[in-house]
Amino acid sequence: MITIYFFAGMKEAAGTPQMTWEIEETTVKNIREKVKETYPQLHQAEFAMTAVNEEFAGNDETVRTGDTVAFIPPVSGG
Amino acid sequence: MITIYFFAGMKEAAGTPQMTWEIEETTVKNIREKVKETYPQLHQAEFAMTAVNEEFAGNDETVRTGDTVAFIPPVSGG
Amino acid sequence: MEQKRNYYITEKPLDPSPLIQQVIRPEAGAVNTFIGTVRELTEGKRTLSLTYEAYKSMAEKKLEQIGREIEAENKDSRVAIAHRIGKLDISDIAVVIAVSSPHRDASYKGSRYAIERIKEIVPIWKKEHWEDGSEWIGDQLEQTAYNEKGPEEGTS
Amino acid sequence: MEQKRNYYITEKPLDPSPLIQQVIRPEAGAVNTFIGTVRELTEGKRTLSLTYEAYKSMAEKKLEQIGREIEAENKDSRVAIAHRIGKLDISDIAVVIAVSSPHRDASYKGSRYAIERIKEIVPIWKKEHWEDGSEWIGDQLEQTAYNEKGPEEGTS
Repeated sequence: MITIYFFAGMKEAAGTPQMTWEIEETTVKNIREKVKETYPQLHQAEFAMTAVNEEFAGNDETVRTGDTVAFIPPVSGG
Repeated sequence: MITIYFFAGMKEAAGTPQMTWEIEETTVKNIREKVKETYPQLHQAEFAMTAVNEEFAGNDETVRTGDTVAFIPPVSGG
Repeated sequence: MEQKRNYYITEKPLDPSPLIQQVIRPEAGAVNTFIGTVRELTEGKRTLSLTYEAYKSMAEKKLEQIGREIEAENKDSRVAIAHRIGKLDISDIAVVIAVSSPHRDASYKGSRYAIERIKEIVPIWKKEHWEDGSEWIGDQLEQTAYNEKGPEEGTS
Repeated sequence: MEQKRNYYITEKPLDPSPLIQQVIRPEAGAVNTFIGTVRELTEGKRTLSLTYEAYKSMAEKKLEQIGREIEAENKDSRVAIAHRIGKLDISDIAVVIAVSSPHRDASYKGSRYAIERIKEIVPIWKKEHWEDGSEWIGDQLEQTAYNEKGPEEGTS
Protein backbone atom coordinates (compact mmCIF):
# COMPACT_ATOMS: atom_id res chain seq x y z
CA MET A 1 0.00 0.00 0.00
CA ILE A 2 1.22 3.45 -0.95
CA THR A 3 0.06 6.51 0.98
CA ILE A 4 -0.48 9.75 -0.96
CA TYR A 5 -0.64 13.14 0.79
CA PHE A 6 -2.32 16.37 -0.31
CA PHE A 7 -1.68 19.81 1.18
CA ALA A 8 -3.06 23.35 1.07
CA GLY A 9 -5.25 24.00 -1.98
CA MET A 10 -4.93 20.40 -3.17
CA LYS A 11 -6.13 19.11 0.18
CA GLU A 12 -9.12 21.42 0.01
CA ALA A 13 -9.87 20.46 -3.60
CA ALA A 14 -9.61 16.74 -2.80
CA GLY A 15 -11.59 17.13 0.40
CA THR A 16 -9.08 14.87 2.15
CA PRO A 17 -5.46 15.08 3.27
CA GLN A 18 -4.58 11.64 1.95
CA MET A 19 -5.51 8.56 -0.08
CA THR A 20 -4.00 5.11 -0.31
CA TRP A 21 -3.32 2.87 -3.25
CA GLU A 22 -3.02 -0.92 -2.89
CA ILE A 23 -0.16 -1.66 -5.26
CA GLU A 24 3.23 -3.32 -4.85
CA GLU A 25 5.30 -1.09 -7.12
CA THR A 26 4.66 1.80 -9.48
CA THR A 27 6.10 5.19 -10.48
CA VAL A 28 5.39 8.80 -9.59
CA LYS A 29 4.02 9.25 -13.11
CA ASN A 30 1.47 6.49 -12.55
CA ILE A 31 0.52 7.96 -9.19
CA ARG A 32 -0.30 11.26 -10.90
CA GLU A 33 -2.66 9.34 -13.22
CA LYS A 34 -4.23 7.44 -10.35
CA VAL A 35 -4.86 10.66 -8.42
CA LYS A 36 -6.41 12.36 -11.46
CA GLU A 37 -8.72 9.36 -11.97
CA THR A 38 -9.74 9.40 -8.31
CA TYR A 39 -10.13 13.17 -7.97
CA PRO A 40 -10.74 14.64 -11.44
CA GLN A 41 -10.93 18.11 -9.89
CA LEU A 42 -7.27 17.90 -8.80
CA HIS A 43 -5.76 19.60 -11.84
CA GLN A 44 -2.60 20.25 -9.83
CA ALA A 45 -1.84 16.50 -9.78
CA GLU A 46 -0.65 16.95 -13.36
CA PHE A 47 2.21 19.29 -12.57
CA ALA A 48 2.71 19.78 -8.83
CA MET A 49 6.10 18.73 -7.50
CA THR A 50 6.21 15.40 -5.72
CA ALA A 51 8.15 13.96 -2.83
CA VAL A 52 8.72 10.27 -2.12
CA ASN A 53 9.44 9.52 1.53
CA GLU A 54 9.96 13.23 2.23
CA GLU A 55 12.48 13.83 -0.56
CA PHE A 56 11.68 15.54 -3.84
CA ALA A 57 11.40 12.96 -6.63
CA GLY A 58 10.64 13.10 -10.36
CA ASN A 59 8.13 11.24 -12.52
CA ASP A 60 10.39 8.26 -13.18
CA GLU A 61 10.98 7.51 -9.49
CA THR A 62 9.91 4.03 -8.46
CA VAL A 63 7.46 3.88 -5.57
CA ARG A 64 7.01 0.71 -3.54
CA THR A 65 4.51 -0.48 -0.99
CA GLY A 66 5.07 1.29 2.33
CA ASP A 67 6.30 4.45 0.66
CA THR A 68 4.63 7.81 1.07
CA VAL A 69 4.17 10.17 -1.84
CA ALA A 70 3.32 13.82 -1.27
CA PHE A 71 2.13 16.40 -3.75
CA ILE A 72 3.93 19.70 -3.12
CA PRO A 73 2.18 22.68 -4.70
CA PRO A 74 4.31 25.83 -5.04
CA VAL A 75 5.49 26.60 -1.53
CA SER A 76 4.82 29.95 0.11
CA GLY A 77 6.43 29.81 3.53
CA GLY A 78 8.80 32.36 5.02
CA MET B 1 35.44 77.93 30.53
CA ILE B 2 35.76 75.14 27.96
CA THR B 3 35.59 71.50 29.05
CA ILE B 4 37.77 69.02 27.21
CA TYR B 5 37.07 65.25 27.36
CA PHE B 6 39.45 62.32 26.86
CA PHE B 7 38.42 58.72 26.26
CA ALA B 8 39.90 55.23 26.06
CA GLY B 9 43.67 55.24 25.51
CA MET B 10 43.83 59.05 25.67
CA LYS B 11 42.09 59.06 29.02
CA GLU B 12 44.58 56.52 30.33
CA ALA B 13 47.53 58.45 28.90
CA ALA B 14 46.29 61.74 30.38
CA GLY B 15 45.41 60.08 33.67
CA THR B 16 42.13 62.00 33.69
CA PRO B 17 38.86 61.97 31.74
CA GLN B 18 38.75 65.75 31.36
CA MET B 19 40.43 69.13 31.70
CA THR B 20 39.11 72.66 31.58
CA TRP B 21 40.46 75.81 29.95
CA GLU B 22 39.47 79.28 31.16
CA ILE B 23 39.10 81.11 27.86
CA GLU B 24 36.25 83.01 26.22
CA GLU B 25 36.75 81.91 22.63
CA THR B 26 39.27 79.83 20.71
CA THR B 27 39.44 77.17 17.98
CA VAL B 28 39.78 73.40 17.91
CA LYS B 29 43.27 73.88 16.53
CA ASN B 30 44.26 75.94 19.57
CA ILE B 31 42.71 73.38 21.89
CA ARG B 32 44.96 70.72 20.38
CA GLU B 33 47.95 72.90 21.20
CA LYS B 34 46.72 73.56 24.71
CA VAL B 35 46.23 69.85 25.37
CA LYS B 36 49.68 69.00 24.02
CA GLU B 37 51.22 71.63 26.29
CA THR B 38 49.32 70.34 29.31
CA TYR B 39 49.85 66.62 28.62
CA PRO B 40 52.94 66.22 26.43
CA GLN B 41 52.44 62.46 26.47
CA LEU B 42 49.11 62.83 24.59
CA HIS B 43 50.51 62.39 21.09
CA GLN B 44 46.99 61.60 19.89
CA ALA B 45 45.92 65.20 20.55
CA GLU B 46 47.70 66.08 17.31
CA PHE B 47 45.48 64.03 15.03
CA ALA B 48 42.53 62.46 16.84
CA MET B 49 39.12 63.51 15.60
CA THR B 50 37.34 66.09 17.69
CA ALA B 51 33.73 66.82 18.55
CA VAL B 52 32.34 70.13 19.76
CA ASN B 53 29.15 69.82 21.78
CA GLU B 54 28.77 66.19 20.67
CA GLU B 55 29.13 66.83 16.93
CA PHE B 56 32.25 66.13 14.90
CA ALA B 57 34.10 69.38 14.17
CA GLY B 58 37.29 70.32 12.34
CA ASN B 59 40.30 72.39 13.36
CA ASP B 60 38.81 75.72 12.27
CA GLU B 61 35.69 75.35 14.39
CA THR B 62 35.21 78.16 16.89
CA VAL B 63 34.82 77.05 20.50
CA ARG B 64 33.27 79.34 23.09
CA THR B 65 33.00 79.32 26.85
CA GLY B 66 30.49 76.71 27.98
CA ASP B 67 31.24 74.42 25.03
CA THR B 68 32.53 70.88 25.44
CA VAL B 69 35.26 69.52 23.21
CA ALA B 70 35.92 65.78 23.02
CA PHE B 71 38.87 63.98 21.52
CA ILE B 72 37.62 60.94 19.59
CA PRO B 73 40.35 58.39 18.93
CA PRO B 74 39.55 55.83 16.19
CA VAL B 75 36.34 54.17 17.30
CA SER B 76 36.09 50.41 17.77
CA GLY B 77 32.53 49.68 18.80
CA GLY B 78 30.19 47.15 17.25
CA MET C 1 11.28 20.24 24.01
CA GLU C 2 11.09 21.71 20.54
CA GLN C 3 12.90 24.85 21.77
CA LYS C 4 16.05 22.79 22.13
CA ARG C 5 16.11 21.78 18.48
CA ASN C 6 17.72 23.93 15.80
CA TYR C 7 15.11 23.23 13.12
CA TYR C 8 11.45 22.97 13.89
CA ILE C 9 7.89 23.67 12.85
CA THR C 10 5.59 24.76 15.67
CA GLU C 11 2.02 25.91 16.21
CA LYS C 12 3.10 28.06 19.14
CA PRO C 13 4.13 31.73 19.02
CA LEU C 14 7.78 32.07 18.03
CA ASP C 15 10.30 33.75 20.30
CA PRO C 16 13.60 34.65 18.57
CA SER C 17 15.65 34.52 21.79
CA PRO C 18 16.14 30.76 22.20
CA LEU C 19 17.12 30.41 18.54
CA ILE C 20 19.64 33.22 18.89
CA GLN C 21 21.01 31.63 22.05
CA GLN C 22 21.42 28.31 20.27
CA VAL C 23 23.84 29.74 17.71
CA ILE C 24 25.84 32.07 20.00
CA ARG C 25 29.18 30.50 20.86
CA PRO C 26 32.74 31.57 21.72
CA GLU C 27 34.03 31.21 18.15
CA ALA C 28 31.32 33.46 16.74
CA GLY C 29 31.34 37.23 16.89
CA ALA C 30 28.28 37.81 14.72
CA VAL C 31 24.70 36.60 14.68
CA ASN C 32 22.37 37.65 11.92
CA THR C 33 18.68 37.01 12.54
CA PHE C 34 15.90 37.29 10.04
CA ILE C 35 12.34 37.45 11.32
CA GLY C 36 9.37 37.30 8.99
CA THR C 37 6.17 38.79 10.39
CA VAL C 38 2.63 38.95 9.07
CA ARG C 39 2.28 42.17 7.10
CA GLU C 40 -1.08 43.88 6.99
CA LEU C 41 -0.87 45.27 3.46
CA THR C 42 0.34 43.41 0.38
CA GLU C 43 0.09 45.35 -2.84
CA GLY C 44 -2.52 47.58 -1.27
CA LYS C 45 -4.75 44.72 -0.14
CA ARG C 46 -5.53 44.39 3.57
CA THR C 47 -4.77 41.01 5.11
CA LEU C 48 -6.85 40.02 8.15
CA SER C 49 -4.88 36.92 9.10
CA LEU C 50 -2.85 34.09 7.61
CA THR C 51 -2.99 30.35 7.92
CA TYR C 52 0.21 28.41 7.41
CA GLU C 53 0.20 24.68 6.74
CA ALA C 54 3.25 22.44 6.52
CA TYR C 55 4.21 18.93 5.55
CA LYS C 56 5.80 19.00 8.95
CA SER C 57 8.22 16.06 8.89
CA MET C 58 9.57 16.95 5.45
CA ALA C 59 9.64 20.68 6.24
CA GLU C 60 11.84 20.10 9.29
CA LYS C 61 14.18 17.96 7.18
CA LYS C 62 14.37 20.70 4.56
CA LEU C 63 15.06 23.40 7.16
CA GLU C 64 17.90 21.25 8.44
CA GLN C 65 19.14 20.74 4.89
CA ILE C 66 19.28 24.50 4.43
CA GLY C 67 21.29 24.80 7.64
CA ARG C 68 23.70 22.12 6.42
CA GLU C 69 24.07 23.93 3.10
CA ILE C 70 25.03 27.13 4.91
CA GLU C 71 27.45 25.29 7.20
CA ALA C 72 29.00 23.55 4.19
CA GLU C 73 29.55 26.91 2.50
CA ASN C 74 31.04 28.39 5.66
CA LYS C 75 32.15 25.71 8.10
CA ASP C 76 32.23 28.12 11.06
CA SER C 77 28.59 29.14 10.69
CA ARG C 78 25.85 27.71 12.89
CA VAL C 79 22.18 27.88 11.96
CA ALA C 80 18.80 27.62 13.69
CA ILE C 81 15.46 28.03 11.91
CA ALA C 82 11.89 27.76 13.13
CA HIS C 83 8.63 28.29 11.26
CA ARG C 84 5.23 28.70 12.80
CA ILE C 85 2.07 27.14 11.34
CA GLY C 86 -1.63 27.54 12.06
CA LYS C 87 -3.50 30.83 12.24
CA LEU C 88 -1.35 33.96 12.55
CA ASP C 89 -2.50 37.50 13.16
CA ILE C 90 -0.97 40.73 11.85
CA SER C 91 2.56 41.28 13.27
CA ASP C 92 2.86 37.67 14.47
CA ILE C 93 6.22 36.07 13.78
CA ALA C 94 6.04 33.42 11.04
CA VAL C 95 9.71 32.51 10.70
CA VAL C 96 12.94 33.04 12.63
CA ILE C 97 16.37 32.38 11.14
CA ALA C 98 19.54 32.79 13.21
CA VAL C 99 23.01 32.36 11.70
CA SER C 100 26.20 32.84 13.70
CA SER C 101 29.70 33.07 12.30
CA PRO C 102 33.09 34.44 13.35
CA HIS C 103 32.69 37.51 11.10
CA ARG C 104 29.59 39.41 10.10
CA ASP C 105 29.78 38.89 6.33
CA ALA C 106 29.05 35.18 6.58
CA SER C 107 26.21 35.71 9.05
CA TYR C 108 24.40 38.12 6.70
CA LYS C 109 25.04 35.89 3.70
CA GLY C 110 23.85 32.73 5.47
CA SER C 111 20.71 34.37 6.82
CA ARG C 112 19.80 35.74 3.41
CA TYR C 113 20.43 32.41 1.76
CA ALA C 114 18.18 30.68 4.29
CA ILE C 115 15.13 32.87 3.70
CA GLU C 116 15.46 32.62 -0.08
CA ARG C 117 15.88 28.85 0.14
CA ILE C 118 12.88 28.45 2.46
CA LYS C 119 10.76 30.07 -0.22
CA GLU C 120 12.04 27.52 -2.73
CA ILE C 121 12.18 24.11 -1.10
CA VAL C 122 10.41 23.95 2.26
CA PRO C 123 6.90 22.47 2.04
CA ILE C 124 4.99 25.20 3.84
CA TRP C 125 1.98 26.97 2.40
CA LYS C 126 0.32 30.24 3.28
CA LYS C 127 -3.35 31.07 2.96
CA GLU C 128 -4.21 34.76 3.09
CA HIS C 129 -7.52 35.83 4.55
CA TRP C 130 -9.02 39.11 3.36
CA GLU C 131 -12.38 40.72 3.98
CA ASP C 132 -13.63 39.41 0.66
CA GLY C 133 -12.22 35.90 0.72
CA SER C 134 -9.10 33.83 1.10
CA GLU C 135 -6.55 32.11 -1.10
CA TRP C 136 -3.62 29.75 -0.90
CA ILE C 137 -0.64 31.79 -2.03
CA GLY C 138 1.63 30.22 -4.63
CA ASP C 139 -0.85 27.42 -5.25
CA GLN C 140 -1.41 28.38 -8.86
CA LEU C 141 -3.36 26.22 -11.27
CA GLU C 142 -0.99 26.95 -14.14
CA GLN C 143 2.16 24.90 -14.54
CA THR C 144 4.02 28.07 -15.44
CA ALA C 145 3.63 29.23 -11.87
CA TYR C 146 6.80 27.33 -11.05
CA ASN C 147 8.87 28.80 -13.81
CA GLU C 148 7.64 32.32 -13.97
CA LYS C 149 7.31 33.17 -10.34
CA GLY C 150 9.58 36.00 -9.34
CA PRO C 151 10.86 36.78 -5.88
CA GLU C 152 8.17 35.88 -3.38
CA GLU C 153 6.50 38.95 -1.97
CA GLY C 154 4.91 37.10 0.89
CA THR C 155 5.28 37.97 4.52
CA SER C 156 8.73 39.30 4.08
CA MET D 1 13.26 53.01 31.20
CA GLU D 2 16.05 52.64 28.71
CA GLN D 3 14.37 49.56 27.19
CA LYS D 4 11.65 51.83 25.78
CA ARG D 5 14.09 53.91 23.77
CA ASN D 6 15.19 52.95 20.27
CA TYR D 7 18.81 54.09 20.67
CA TYR D 8 20.75 53.59 23.84
CA ILE D 9 24.03 52.75 25.54
CA THR D 10 23.74 50.52 28.59
CA GLU D 11 25.94 48.78 31.13
CA LYS D 12 23.39 46.00 31.52
CA PRO D 13 23.29 42.73 29.57
CA LEU D 14 21.54 43.21 26.23
CA ASP D 15 18.42 41.26 25.32
CA PRO D 16 17.53 41.43 21.61
CA SER D 17 13.80 40.83 22.19
CA PRO D 18 12.65 44.31 23.28
CA LEU D 19 14.54 45.91 20.39
CA ILE D 20 12.95 43.50 17.93
CA GLN D 21 9.52 44.19 19.44
CA GLN D 22 10.06 47.93 19.07
CA VAL D 23 10.43 47.71 15.29
CA ILE D 24 7.75 45.10 14.55
CA ARG D 25 4.62 46.77 13.20
CA PRO D 26 1.70 45.99 10.87
CA GLU D 27 3.30 47.61 7.81
CA ALA D 28 6.50 45.57 8.18
CA GLY D 29 6.90 41.97 7.06
CA ALA D 30 10.62 41.68 7.72
CA VAL D 31 12.95 42.34 10.62
CA ASN D 32 16.67 41.90 10.24
CA THR D 33 18.66 41.79 13.44
CA PHE D 34 22.40 41.93 13.79
CA ILE D 35 23.95 40.89 17.09
CA GLY D 36 27.63 41.35 17.79
CA THR D 37 29.03 39.08 20.49
CA VAL D 38 32.43 38.87 22.14
CA ARG D 39 34.50 36.41 20.14
CA GLU D 40 37.13 34.37 21.93
CA LEU D 41 39.68 34.19 19.13
CA THR D 42 40.78 37.07 16.93
CA GLU D 43 43.54 36.23 14.48
CA GLY D 44 44.53 33.29 16.63
CA LYS D 45 44.86 35.30 19.85
CA ARG D 46 42.68 34.34 22.82
CA THR D 47 40.60 37.14 24.29
CA LEU D 48 39.72 36.82 27.99
CA SER D 49 37.27 39.71 28.15
CA LEU D 50 36.56 43.12 26.65
CA THR D 51 35.92 46.52 28.11
CA TYR D 52 33.82 48.95 26.12
CA GLU D 53 33.82 52.65 26.89
CA ALA D 54 31.57 55.25 25.26
CA TYR D 55 31.13 58.99 25.06
CA LYS D 56 27.62 58.10 26.05
CA SER D 57 25.60 61.21 25.20
CA MET D 58 27.26 61.62 21.80
CA ALA D 59 27.14 57.89 21.08
CA GLU D 60 23.37 57.78 21.61
CA LYS D 61 22.97 60.76 19.27
CA LYS D 62 25.10 59.03 16.65
CA LEU D 63 23.11 55.77 16.95
CA GLU D 64 19.96 57.79 16.39
CA GLN D 65 21.59 59.58 13.44
CA ILE D 66 22.33 56.18 11.87
CA GLY D 67 18.71 55.18 12.36
CA ARG D 68 17.54 58.40 10.71
CA GLU D 69 19.91 57.80 7.80
CA ILE D 70 18.40 54.36 7.24
CA GLU D 71 14.85 55.68 7.52
CA ALA D 72 15.69 58.50 5.09
CA GLU D 73 16.98 55.95 2.59
CA ASN D 74 13.91 53.77 3.04
CA LYS D 75 11.02 55.66 4.60
CA ASP D 76 9.20 52.48 5.63
CA SER D 77 12.11 51.14 7.69
CA ARG D 78 12.21 51.42 11.47
CA VAL D 79 15.43 51.04 13.44
CA ALA D 80 16.48 50.27 17.02
CA ILE D 81 20.10 50.00 18.16
CA ALA D 82 21.63 49.38 21.58
CA HIS D 83 25.28 49.02 22.55
CA ARG D 84 26.57 47.69 25.82
CA ILE D 85 29.56 49.16 27.65
CA GLY D 86 31.64 48.04 30.63
CA LYS D 87 33.24 44.63 31.05
CA LEU D 88 31.96 41.91 28.71
CA ASP D 89 32.81 38.23 28.81
CA ILE D 90 33.15 35.83 25.89
CA SER D 91 29.80 35.35 24.09
CA ASP D 92 28.23 38.39 25.76
CA ILE D 93 26.20 40.58 23.42
CA ALA D 94 27.92 43.91 22.67
CA VAL D 95 25.51 45.37 20.12
CA VAL D 96 22.00 44.71 18.86
CA ILE D 97 20.62 46.27 15.68
CA ALA D 98 17.02 45.68 14.58
CA VAL D 99 15.65 47.03 11.29
CA SER D 100 12.11 46.39 10.11
CA SER D 101 10.73 47.09 6.66
CA PRO D 102 7.84 45.95 4.48
CA HIS D 103 10.14 43.73 2.37
CA ARG D 104 13.23 41.82 3.37
CA ASP D 105 15.74 43.50 1.04
CA ALA D 106 15.55 46.80 2.87
CA SER D 107 15.81 45.14 6.29
CA TYR D 108 19.06 43.37 5.35
CA LYS D 109 20.45 46.49 3.72
CA GLY D 110 19.59 48.73 6.66
CA SER D 111 20.99 46.35 9.24
CA ARG D 112 24.24 46.00 7.33
CA TYR D 113 24.52 49.74 6.89
CA ALA D 114 24.03 50.27 10.63
CA ILE D 115 26.85 47.98 11.74
CA GLU D 116 29.29 49.45 9.22
CA ARG D 117 28.33 52.96 10.24
CA ILE D 118 28.68 52.21 13.96
CA LYS D 119 32.26 51.22 13.28
CA GLU D 120 32.83 54.58 11.59
CA ILE D 121 31.11 57.30 13.58
CA VAL D 122 29.91 56.16 17.00
CA PRO D 123 32.27 57.14 19.84
CA ILE D 124 32.66 53.72 21.46
CA TRP D 125 36.01 52.10 22.16
CA LYS D 126 36.95 48.52 22.87
CA LYS D 127 39.81 47.33 25.04
CA GLU D 128 40.82 43.72 24.58
CA HIS D 129 42.18 41.79 27.54
CA TRP D 130 44.52 38.88 26.83
CA GLU D 131 46.60 36.70 29.12
CA ASP D 132 49.66 38.82 28.32
CA GLY D 133 48.16 42.27 28.44
CA SER D 134 45.46 44.53 27.11
CA GLU D 135 45.04 47.18 24.46
CA TRP D 136 42.55 49.75 23.23
CA ILE D 137 41.58 48.60 19.75
CA GLY D 138 41.68 51.18 16.98
CA ASP D 139 43.43 53.67 19.23
CA GLN D 140 46.50 53.78 17.05
CA LEU D 141 49.29 56.29 17.58
CA GLU D 142 49.75 56.87 13.86
CA GLN D 143 47.56 59.34 12.06
CA THR D 144 47.37 56.91 9.16
CA ALA D 145 45.26 54.66 11.30
CA TYR D 146 42.20 56.57 10.16
CA ASN D 147 42.94 56.34 6.50
CA GLU D 148 44.39 52.91 6.22
CA LYS D 149 42.12 50.95 8.47
CA GLY D 150 40.33 48.24 6.60
CA PRO D 151 37.10 46.55 7.64
CA GLU D 152 37.09 46.26 11.42
CA GLU D 153 37.75 42.71 12.54
CA GLY D 154 36.54 43.32 16.05
CA THR D 155 33.71 41.51 17.74
CA SER D 156 31.83 40.88 14.57
